Amino acid sequence: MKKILCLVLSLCVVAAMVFSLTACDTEDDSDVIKIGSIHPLTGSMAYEGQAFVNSQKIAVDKINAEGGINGKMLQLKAVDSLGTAGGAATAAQKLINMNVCALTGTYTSGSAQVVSRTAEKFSVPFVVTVAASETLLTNGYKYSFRIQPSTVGFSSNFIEYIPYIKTDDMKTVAIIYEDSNYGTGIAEYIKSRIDETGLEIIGMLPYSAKASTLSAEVTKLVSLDPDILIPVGYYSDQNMLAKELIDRNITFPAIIGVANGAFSDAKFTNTYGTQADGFFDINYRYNPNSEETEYLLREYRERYGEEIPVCAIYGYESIMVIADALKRAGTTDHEALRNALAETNMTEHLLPQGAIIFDEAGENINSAGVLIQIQNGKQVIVYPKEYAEGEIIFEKESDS
Amino acid sequence: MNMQFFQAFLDGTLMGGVYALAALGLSLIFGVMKITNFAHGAMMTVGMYAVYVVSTSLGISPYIALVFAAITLFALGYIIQHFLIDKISDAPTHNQLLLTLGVAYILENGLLAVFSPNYKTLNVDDFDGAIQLGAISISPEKLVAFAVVLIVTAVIYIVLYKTRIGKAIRACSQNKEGAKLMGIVIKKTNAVAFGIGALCTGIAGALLTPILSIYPTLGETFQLKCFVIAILGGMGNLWGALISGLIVGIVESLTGYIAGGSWSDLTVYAAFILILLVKPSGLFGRSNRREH
Amino acid sequence: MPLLSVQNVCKYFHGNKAVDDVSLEINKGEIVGLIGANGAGKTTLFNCLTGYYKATSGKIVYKDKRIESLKPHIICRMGIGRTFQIAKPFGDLSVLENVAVGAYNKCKTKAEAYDKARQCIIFTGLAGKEDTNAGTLNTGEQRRLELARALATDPELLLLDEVMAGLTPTESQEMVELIRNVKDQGVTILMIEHIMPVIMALSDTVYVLESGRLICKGSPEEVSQNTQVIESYLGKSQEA
Amino acid sequence: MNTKNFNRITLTALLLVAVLFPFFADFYILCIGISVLIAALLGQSWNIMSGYAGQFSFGHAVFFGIGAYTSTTLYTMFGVSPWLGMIIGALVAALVGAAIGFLSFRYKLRDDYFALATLAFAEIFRILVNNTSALGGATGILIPYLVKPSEYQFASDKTYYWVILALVAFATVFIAVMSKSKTGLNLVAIKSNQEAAAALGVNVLKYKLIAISSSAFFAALAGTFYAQYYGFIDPSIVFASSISVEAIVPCIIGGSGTLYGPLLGALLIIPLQEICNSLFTSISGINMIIYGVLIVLFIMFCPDGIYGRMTKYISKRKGN
Repeated sequence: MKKILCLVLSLCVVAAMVFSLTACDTEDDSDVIKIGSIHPLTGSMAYEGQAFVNSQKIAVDKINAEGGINGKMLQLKAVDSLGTAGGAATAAQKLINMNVCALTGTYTSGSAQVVSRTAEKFSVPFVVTVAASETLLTNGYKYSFRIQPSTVGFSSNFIEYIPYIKTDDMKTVAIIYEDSNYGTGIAEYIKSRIDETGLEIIGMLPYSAKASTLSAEVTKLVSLDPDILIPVGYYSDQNMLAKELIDRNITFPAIIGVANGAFSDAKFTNTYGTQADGFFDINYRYNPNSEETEYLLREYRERYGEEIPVCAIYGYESIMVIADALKRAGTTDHEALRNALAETNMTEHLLPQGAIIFDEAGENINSAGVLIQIQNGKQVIVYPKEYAEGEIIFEKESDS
Repeated sequence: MNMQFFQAFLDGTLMGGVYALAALGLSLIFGVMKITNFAHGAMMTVGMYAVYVVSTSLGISPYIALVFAAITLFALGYIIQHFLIDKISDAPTHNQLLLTLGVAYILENGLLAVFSPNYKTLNVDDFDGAIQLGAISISPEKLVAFAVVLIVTAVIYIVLYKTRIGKAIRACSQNKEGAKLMGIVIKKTNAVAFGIGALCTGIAGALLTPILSIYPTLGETFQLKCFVIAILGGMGNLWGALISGLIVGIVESLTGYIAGGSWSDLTVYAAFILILLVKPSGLFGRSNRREH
Repeated sequence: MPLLSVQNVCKYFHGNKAVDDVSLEINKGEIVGLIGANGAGKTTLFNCLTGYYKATSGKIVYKDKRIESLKPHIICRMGIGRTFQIAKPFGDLSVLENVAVGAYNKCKTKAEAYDKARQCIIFTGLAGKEDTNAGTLNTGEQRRLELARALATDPELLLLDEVMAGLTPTESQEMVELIRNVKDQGVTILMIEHIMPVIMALSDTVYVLESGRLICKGSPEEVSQNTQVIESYLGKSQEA
Repeated sequence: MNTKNFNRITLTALLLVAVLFPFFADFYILCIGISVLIAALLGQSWNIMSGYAGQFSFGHAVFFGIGAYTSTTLYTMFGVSPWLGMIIGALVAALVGAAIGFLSFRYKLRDDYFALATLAFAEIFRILVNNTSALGGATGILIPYLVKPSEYQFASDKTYYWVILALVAFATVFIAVMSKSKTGLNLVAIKSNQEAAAALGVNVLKYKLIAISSSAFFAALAGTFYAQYYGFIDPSIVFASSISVEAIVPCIIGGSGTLYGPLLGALLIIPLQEICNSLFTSISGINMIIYGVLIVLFIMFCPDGIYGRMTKYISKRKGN
C-alpha cells in the first residue's frame, strides 16, 4: 500500500508541473502574426542555428518597420530543436500550438524530415531555411517548401560550372567530404555524373566532421595528387583542412569546394587573407547587386558584431517568402497561406537567381549555387555572369 | 615505406602526444577516485576557451596563456571534486557517471551562453607555415605541443613520485583504507588529484587551440578517445597513457591515410573493445583484475 | 570412499604460492576443521574447491567426479554449498527472497521454493524476519542468513568460512548448536575457523595450513598437541 | 479497506487516467506525453539490465537503433509491415544484446568498463550503418507517408499515444512479473553480489544474458515506434549517445531497480526539460545549463531517485 501511495503522491507532483506547462505560452494576441522558427540553438550546430534566428529577426523587424502585413505585426517565435529529431518534432507541435502561421527551419536534415512530416500532419506550411538532403521533399508533402538548393542542386551546379574552370590538362579528381548526410550526398552525386565532365575520380575520402585532425587525409591527397580537389564539409573541419593545405604549402591545380562551410565564410578569409586565394566554392550566396543584401549585411554586422554566415541569408529570405505569401493570401489561415506559397513568384529577393517559384514538390525551381573564387582575400562571385563580381583568375602565381 | 606513409605516421605521433596528455588526466582521476569522468571533454573545452580569452585579451602568445588555462582547470577540477563528487563517493557507479554528465552539460552550455556558439580561431603569430624537411613537413604548433606534452608528463611524474602530495595521491590510488590509516587526508588528496587531472586535460585543450577552430561542444569529440587511451594504457598508469596515446594517434592517422577518416574511429573503438575483453588491465598494466 | 578428495592442489598468484600441494579427504557425515594463520591460504583453498579460482595444478574429486574446472554454480548444484568470510546478503531483497534464491536451485515451483526457504529460515532461527530487508540485519543475523541460504540449496557438503567471525559469545554458542543440528541432518561440513574452542568442540578431523602448505592433520586433540602447530600457529596467535 | 484492494483500485484508476489522457490534452501536451512514454519505455528497458541486474549500459542506443533500422529497412525494402518488423527488430536486438553480453560478461567486464564497452559498441554500429549504403548510409531512410494503421501509421497522434502506452504497459507488466519470479530474484542477487549468487547455484552468465536480451528487446520496440512516429531515421539520430542518455536519466531520476521509477522519472524529466526550453529562451544554452543543474541536484540529494526517496521517507515515518 505504501508503495502505491508513493506512486500517487509523486504523480500528483508531476501532474502539477505538467499543468503549469500548459499555463505558459497562452498569451492572447490576435493582432500579431506569429512565425515559428526551429533551429539548433544549443549543441554542435548552435552557431549556424543562432545565425538563422538572428537573420530572421532582422527580416521581421524590417517588415514591421514598413508597416507589417496588412496592418498586423510579425512576431518570430524561435524554439531550440536541441539538434535532435525528437526535439524538432516537439518544437514544431509547440509552435503550432502557439498558432504560428508557418514554420521555418531546421538546418539539420534529420530535423527537417521530421518537421516536414509534422507540418503535413497538422497542415501547417513549412519553409525550409537550410536542409540539403535530396530526399526531403520526395514524400509528396503538400505543405513543405524549400528555397535553397539540395545536395543534388549543388552537385548539378558543379557539373554545370566545371567547364569554366577546367583546363585541358586537368584529368583527375579527388573528393574529400564529411561523412554525414550532406557531404556524402554531394560526393555520391558528383561521382554518379562525373563522366559528363570528362574527368576521372581517383579518390573518395570520407571523414568524420568531428575529426580532431585531417593531417592523414591531406597526406593521402598529396600522394593521390589529383588535378582537382573537391572538399565538402562544415566550417570547423574544412577550416582545419585549409589550414593544413596552406601551412604545408600544398597546392593542386584547382580546389573547388561544393557547399563548403568554410570557403564562403567571411571568418575564413579574415583568418587566411590572401593565403587562400584561388580557392573556388560552389555555394549559396547573396546577390551582390541587391540593395537588400547590403541592408542585411550591414544590419547583421551592427546588431551582432560579426559577419553573417552565408547560410543565414536563407533565414532572412524564408521570412520574406512567407511575408510575401501572407500579403497575397490576406489571411493567416494555413490552407490559404499554403496555396499562396505554392503560387509564389517572387522577383525581388537577395538570392543570385531568377524568381523564386516553387514546383509541385515544393522545390524552388530557379535555386542555384554560384561559383565563388577567393581573390585578394575576398570571396568573389565569378559565375553566372549576371551576378559576377569579377573574372576567374587562373593559375594563381605562387611566389612562396 | 614511402614518404607519405612516414608523414602520416609522424602526424599521428604528434597528435597522439596531445591525446595522451588529455587521457593522462582522465587516467589519473580514475586511478585515484575510481570515477569515469564524463565531463572530461567539456573540461578540455574550458581549457581551450581559457587560452583563447587570455591570449586575445592580453595579446600574448597562447603558449604563455597556457599557464592560465592550467591554473583555471586545476581550480575547476578541485572544486568539482570537493563540492560535488566527494559528496557522493559511496553512491553506485551510475550515479557518479550521471553526475559528471550533468557537470558536462553545465560546462558546455555555460561556454555557449558566455562566448556564443561562434567558431573562434586563434592565429598564432609565432609560426609561419610548416617546417619542411625534404618531402616531410612538420606543423610547428604540433611539434611544440608534443614537446610541451613531454615536459608536462615529466613534471607530473616528478610531482607524483617525489613530492609529499604526490605520494599521498599514489597511496590513495593503491589503497584508500591504508592511506587513511597513514594519516593522509583523503578528501584533500582526492581534490588535488582531480585538479591535476583536470589540469592535464586543460593543457591538452590549450595546445590544440592554435590548431583547431574552437566551439563549445568541441571537447565531446575527444571524450571517447580519452577513455580508449586511458584504458589501453591501464587506468592510473602514467606511462601507459602516454604510450597508448601515441598508439591511438598513429593508428588513427594511418587508418585515415589508408582507408579514409570515416574508418579511423571505427578502428580505434574496435581495438578498444578487443583490449577490454582480452586484457582489461591495459596493454601495460599488470593483471590486477579483482578476483573476488 | 571419501565424499571429497583434494589431491596435490596448488594455486599460484603471480608466482606466489597461495596454496601449495595440499591434499585432504573428507568423509561423509564428518565435520572437518581447517585452521591456519591469516594468509595461510584457507580461503584460497575454499575458492578453488568451489570453482571461484581454477587450481594451478592438482585434482579435486567430489563423489567420483573431477570438479576443479567447473563453474561455481555447477558445483553448487552438485551439492557443495558455501558461506563467505564476509557475509554477502543481497541488500535489495528481503530475508525470505534471499533464501529463496538458494532454494530455487532444487525446487521447481515458486511455492515449493518459498516453502523450502521458510523452513530454512525457521531452522536457522531467523523466524519473524522473513520480510525484513536483508541489508538491515545485524552481524549475527547476517551469519544465520548466509547459512540459511546455503542450506536452502540442499547441500551434501557445506563449506563454512569463519561463520563465527564478529559474533558475541552467546551468538557463537548458538551457532555451534546450529552447526551441530546441520550435521545431524546428514550434511558433511568443512569449516574454516579461528576460534580454537569452536574447532575443538565441533570437528572430527582438523587440518592445519601454514603458508599454503598442510603441516598437520589429526583429531583436535592430536593437533592441539602437535609442536609444529603450536609453534607456527597457536603460539603466534596467543602472542597476538 | 485491505491493502491489496486499495492497490488494485488505485492502479486501475491511474491506468484509466493514462488511457483517457489524450481526450483532455491538446496536441502539444499529447506530443509531450508521447515523448514521456518513449523515454519511459527506454527507461524501463534500461531498468531491467542496469536497475535490476546491475549491468550498467551506456550504449542503449545500439538496441534502439537496431530496432528502428530492422523494422524500417524491412518495410521500405521488402514491404514487411512494421508491426511484424517491430517484433523482428526486437528479436534481432535481443540477439545482438546477447552477443555483446556474451563477449563482455565472458571476459568479466564490470561497472565502468562494461559501460564504456557498450558506449563503444554503439559508436561502432553508428559508424558501420553510416557507411553502409544498402541501409541508406548517412542519408538515412525516409518512411513513406501513408496513413495506414496496418502499416503502423495513424491519422491521429492519439493512436500513437495508445500504442506507446501499450508498449510501456507491456514492459512494466513484464518487469512486475519478472521481478517476483526466480529470474527477478536472481538478477537482483547478481547485482548485489555475483559471487554469492553463484555460490547459491545461480548461473550468473545466463541470467546476465537474459537481462541484456530482454532489455535490448524493449529498447528496440522503442526504436521502431520512434521511426514510425517521426517517419525518418538516420544513424546520427537513432544511434546517438543522446538516446543512451535518455534511457539512463529517467531511470536514475525516478529510481533505478524499482518498478515505477522509470515511469516517474520520465514523467518528471521530459516536462522539466520542456519547461526549461520554454522559459529560458533569452540566452541559448541556459535551458541546458538548468537541465544539467537539475541532474546534479537530483544525484546529490535524491540518489535513490524520487520513488526510492519517497518509499524511504514513508517507511521512516511509519517506523517512528
